[in-house]
Amino acid sequence: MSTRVRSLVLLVAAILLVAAPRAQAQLPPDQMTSLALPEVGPGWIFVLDAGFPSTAAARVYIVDTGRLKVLGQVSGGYLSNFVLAPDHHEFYSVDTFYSRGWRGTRTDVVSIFDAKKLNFSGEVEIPPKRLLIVPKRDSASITPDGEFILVANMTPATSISVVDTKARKFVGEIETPGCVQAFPSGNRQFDSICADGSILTVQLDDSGKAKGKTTSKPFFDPGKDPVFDQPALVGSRAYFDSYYGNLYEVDLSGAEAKGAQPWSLITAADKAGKWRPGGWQTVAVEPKSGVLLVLMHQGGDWTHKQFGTEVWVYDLAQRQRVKRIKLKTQGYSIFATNADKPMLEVLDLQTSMQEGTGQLEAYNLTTGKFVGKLDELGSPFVIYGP
Amino acid sequence: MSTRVRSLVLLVAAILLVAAPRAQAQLPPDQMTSLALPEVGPGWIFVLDAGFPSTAAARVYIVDTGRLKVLGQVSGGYLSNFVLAPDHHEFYSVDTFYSRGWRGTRTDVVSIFDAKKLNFSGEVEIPPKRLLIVPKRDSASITPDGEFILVANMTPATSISVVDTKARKFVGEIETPGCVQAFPSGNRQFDSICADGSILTVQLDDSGKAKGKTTSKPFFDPGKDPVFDQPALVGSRAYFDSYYGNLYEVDLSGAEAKGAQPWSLITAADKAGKWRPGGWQTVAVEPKSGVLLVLMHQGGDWTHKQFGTEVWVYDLAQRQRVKRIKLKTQGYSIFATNADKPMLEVLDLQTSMQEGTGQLEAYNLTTGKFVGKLDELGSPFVIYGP
Amino acid sequence: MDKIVEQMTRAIAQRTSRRSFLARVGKVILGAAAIPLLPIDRVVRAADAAAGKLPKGIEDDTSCDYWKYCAVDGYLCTCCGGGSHDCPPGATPSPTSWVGTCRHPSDGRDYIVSYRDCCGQASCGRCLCARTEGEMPLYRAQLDSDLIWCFGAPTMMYHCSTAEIVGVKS
Amino acid sequence: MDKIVEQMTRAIAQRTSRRSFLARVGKVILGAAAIPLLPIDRVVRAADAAAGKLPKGIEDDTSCDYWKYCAVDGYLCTCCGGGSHDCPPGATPSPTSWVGTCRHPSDGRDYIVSYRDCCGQASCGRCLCARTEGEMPLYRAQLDSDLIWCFGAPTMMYHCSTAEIVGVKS
Repeated sequence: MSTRVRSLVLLVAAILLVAAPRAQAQLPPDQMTSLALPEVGPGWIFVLDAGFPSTAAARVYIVDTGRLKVLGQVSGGYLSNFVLAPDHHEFYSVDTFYSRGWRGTRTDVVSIFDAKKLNFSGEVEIPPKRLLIVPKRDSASITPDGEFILVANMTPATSISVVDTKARKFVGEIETPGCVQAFPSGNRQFDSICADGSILTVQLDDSGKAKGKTTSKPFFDPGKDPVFDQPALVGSRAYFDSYYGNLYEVDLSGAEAKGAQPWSLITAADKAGKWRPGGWQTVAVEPKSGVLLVLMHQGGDWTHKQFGTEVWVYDLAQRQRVKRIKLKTQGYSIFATNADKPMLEVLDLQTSMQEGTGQLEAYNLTTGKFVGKLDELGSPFVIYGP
Repeated sequence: MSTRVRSLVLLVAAILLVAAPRAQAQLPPDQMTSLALPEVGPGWIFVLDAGFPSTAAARVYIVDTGRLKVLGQVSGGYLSNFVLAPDHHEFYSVDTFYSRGWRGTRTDVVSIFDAKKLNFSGEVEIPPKRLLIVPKRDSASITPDGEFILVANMTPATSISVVDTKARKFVGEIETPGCVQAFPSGNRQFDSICADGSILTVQLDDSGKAKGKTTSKPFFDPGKDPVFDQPALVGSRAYFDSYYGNLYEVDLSGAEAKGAQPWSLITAADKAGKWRPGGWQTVAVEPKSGVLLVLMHQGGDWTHKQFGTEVWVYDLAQRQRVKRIKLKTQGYSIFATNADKPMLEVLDLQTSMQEGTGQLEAYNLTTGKFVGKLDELGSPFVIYGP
Repeated sequence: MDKIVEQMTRAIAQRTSRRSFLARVGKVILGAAAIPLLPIDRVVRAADAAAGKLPKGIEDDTSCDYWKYCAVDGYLCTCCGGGSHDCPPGATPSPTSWVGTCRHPSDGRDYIVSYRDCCGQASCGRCLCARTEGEMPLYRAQLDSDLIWCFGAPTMMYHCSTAEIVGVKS
Repeated sequence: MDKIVEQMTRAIAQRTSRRSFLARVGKVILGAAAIPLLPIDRVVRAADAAAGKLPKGIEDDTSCDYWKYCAVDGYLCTCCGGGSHDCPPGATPSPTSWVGTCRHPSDGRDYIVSYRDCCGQASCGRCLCARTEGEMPLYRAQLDSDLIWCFGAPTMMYHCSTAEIVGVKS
C-alpha cells in the first residue's frame, strides 16, 4: 500500500471515528517495508546537496517537482557529482572517499545504484584524481547512449577519466591540457572548455579511448567577458551566459565546435540598472517552449556569484526577453522542467551555506507565478534533470 | 609571531598610515606556517559537535573560554567520542568509519593526536562494536593515570573495550551485561550504570583485563525516578540528577559503589511551578567553589530533554540552592570551568539541530552575569574539560 | 507489557532470518529477567488533549505532531521518500527498535509503537522530530531513542525514523 | 602580471621540496603560454572606498570584510585556530593556491594575495566568507576559488582558507 493510499485510509478512519469513537476495530499492526521508486518522471529533478559544512557527505535528493516531494536519496561522498543513465535504469554518484572519513587513503569511485530500489549495486574505481570543487554540473557526465561516464580530473593537470558502464570498468584517461569539464556532445564525443576561450572536442572509439582531438577557435574572450562554466545543454547545443550579460551559443555537434555571434541579454537601460547574470547554475533552457532562462541580479563588477532576484525569460528564436519573474526568495541555481507545463525550479541557499536550510522554489513559467516550495535540502548547489 | 601580536602590528601600522598614507614601507610578504597549541589551560573546554545533519563527520572544537576563541579542531567520524589524556600530551577521538563514507566496511578505532600540533599520530583498531548514539559523555573515557582507554560497546549486548595507550594496543573486551558506559573511578577500576538502578564496578589488572566485578545495591529506582545517564564526575564521586529533580550522589571509590540518600533539588513551590532538570548534559560540579549546577526548565512529565531556561546553583555541602542564573538563550548542556574565576559554560543548539548554528554562552558563576558567547559550533552536544 | 514486548520480539524474529542474533537481542535488551521494563503507566500520551483540541499535525504523517510519533527521535522517513512505517528506497528497516505507547487521537486506544530506524543510507537530514514521551536513559536501552537502532540491520548507518504499530496496549 | 605569478610560483617552489610537482603545476596552471592570465585591470579593489568610509571589519582578520580577503572563499582559518596566513594546528598549508589582488585600506597599494587552503583536517565550518573580486570560472583554474586548493599537499581534505601577501602589484 503506498503512503498516499494509507494516509487516505487513516484519514477516512479518523473521520468515521469522530462519529462513533468506540465502535470501530482497532488499527491493525503495520507491516514495515522498503519502498521502491516508480519510473523516472519528466517532472523529476535531482538536487545535489554539497553537504556543507562537512563537504565530505554529499547527497542527492530525488524530487518530484509536481508534488514538491522528496522521493528518495542517493548518498555520496566528498564533493560528489551525480550522473543519471539516459535510459533511467541506473543512477551514478561519482565519489571521493577517504578510508578514515577525513584522513587515510583516498579512493575515487563511480558508485552505481539501481534506479528503482536505490540499492548500491557496484562501484568502478577510477584514478584518485577527480576534480574536487564545490559541485558543478558537467564535472561528471554520460554519453547520450549511456555507454561511457566521463569524469573530470584535476591534479592540477586536467584530464578526463572514462568509465564503461556496461563492463563496469575504468577504460582510461584522456588528457585535456588547459581544458576542463566534460560536455557530452555525441555517443562517442565530448567537449571541454579551455582557458583561452576555445573548445576542445574529443572523439572516442568504441572502447572509450580518444581517437581524435580538435581545438576550436575561441568563441569568447575570457579576459573581457568570461562565460560561466555551467552552460545549459540541449542535445549538442550549449548556451553559455557571461559575466557581462551576453549569450554565447556553441554548436558542439561536429568534430570542431562552432561558436555563434553572441547576443546581449541586457538592454542599455538594464546595463544602467547594473543588471547582470549571477549565482551558481545561472542559465537554463526549456526546449519545448523554446525559452532561455537567466538568473539576474543588480550588482557591480565581480558580483557574478551574487544571488539572483529575478529570472529573465528569453524567446530563443527571437533572441528577445519575453518575461521577468521576480523571485520570492533570492536564488542561486535555476532549472526548467516540463511535465504538464513549463516550470522554473530555483535553488536557494538562504542566508548561509553553513545552516543547511537550502530550499527549492517552483514557478509557473507561463504565468510567472510562484507555485510552492520544498525546504530542508541542505546546501543544494546543482539541479540535474532526467 | 602570534595572530594577536600580528594584528596589533597591523593596527599600529594602520594608525600610522592614516597620518602619512604614502610614507611607509609596503607590507612584507607573509610567511605561511601551521600553528601549534600551548599547554592545555584550565579555562579550556572541548566541545563535541555531532556534525548533524550528516552524523558521519563529528568534530571537537578546542575552545579557550577566557577569550571565547576556537584554538583548533580534532576531526572525528561517525558519532565520535572524545578523550583527553590526563597528562594533556595526547587527544583521542574514538571513531567509527565506513570505508566508503556511509557504506562499505565498518572500522572502529581510537585515533591518537599530538596535543600540541594536533597531528594524527596513530590509531588503535578496536572491535567494530562501539555504542553508536547521539554523543554522550562517558561512552569513552580514560583511567586517571592515562593507561587505559575504555570504550562502551553495544551490539546490543553491552561491553567495554580496553585500549592500552602506552602500547597502543587493544587489550580486550569486558562484558557488562545490562550495564552501560564507563565512569573511570580509579587507575584500575571503572563503573557502569545498570538497568535496575545498580552500579557495576569492574576492577582491572595491570594488563587491563577484568579481575573483579561487583554489582552494588540499586541507588535509584528507574521505574520511579530515572537519573540522567551523564553524571558530573569529580574524582571517584558521581553526581546524578534525576527526571523528577533529585540528586543522587554515588561514591565510586571502593570495590562496591555506594549511593547516598538522595536529596531534592526543588522545593514544593518549584514543583508547583513544574520546574525540573532537562537537556543533554544537565549537571555539572565546580569543585573549587563547591557548587553543583543543574540545567532547569518548566515542563510536565517526559520533558527531560526540553531546553533549560535557567541554571540553578547549589551549595554542595549545605545541599541548598544559592543562586538561579537565567540564561540568555535556552541551553542544552552545561559545564563549569575555573581558570581565574568560576564560570558556567552553556551549549545551545538553537532552534534546530539541522542548522549547525549551535553556540556557547559563558556566565560568571559568582555574579550570574552573562559574559559572552561563541557561535558557529555546529550541533554541539557535549562539553569535556581538561 | 512484558508480554507485548515478547510478542513484538517474536514478530520481529519472524520477519528476519537472523534468528540467533535476535534471540540474543531478546535476552540482552528485552528479556532481562526481573528488571521492570516500561514505566508504561506514566507514559504521557500524545493525545491526552484528544477530548479537547487536537494538535494540527496529529493526522499528518509528515508532521512531528503525528499521533504515532509520540516518542520518535530523528529525521522522519515520510520526508525522505518513505512512509510512517516504510523505509525510503535504498534503506532497510532495522529488525530491532525501541518502543513507545501512543494514544490514537480518535479511538482513544493506546497503541504500542515500534520506532524502527531505516538503515543503510546516509542521514536524510529532513524533518527532524525529537519527542520524548516514555523515553528513558541509556541504561534502559530498549527505551532510549538516541541510540542508532540498526542492530541486526546490514549496516549501522542511520537514515531516518519510522513508527510502526505493533499492537494495542491491553 | 605574468611576472608576479611567476615570482609567486618560484617563491612557493622555494618553500617546498616538491619541486618536480610544482614545476608541473607551474606548466599546467600558471605557465600556459600565450594565455592572458589575470583580468587584473578590472579587479575591483576591496578598499575602493578607502578615501571614504571603510567597512567595519577591514582591519579585523576574523571578519569577512578584512582587506586581504577580497577574493577569499571558504571558512576563515582565523576562526578555526589559525591566522590570516597561518594554518590551524593539525592542518598543512597547501603549496598551491589561487591568487587575487587587494588594495590595502591605508597605504593604497595593491597587494598580490595568495589564497592558500589549509588541508588535512575535516572542514572547519566556521566564518564562511565568499568574496569574488577577480574570481574566474573553472577554465581559468588559477583564479577559481571554488576548487579545493590542496594540490601538492599531503591530502586533498579542505579545512579552512587563508590569505597570504606575496608581493605588491608593480
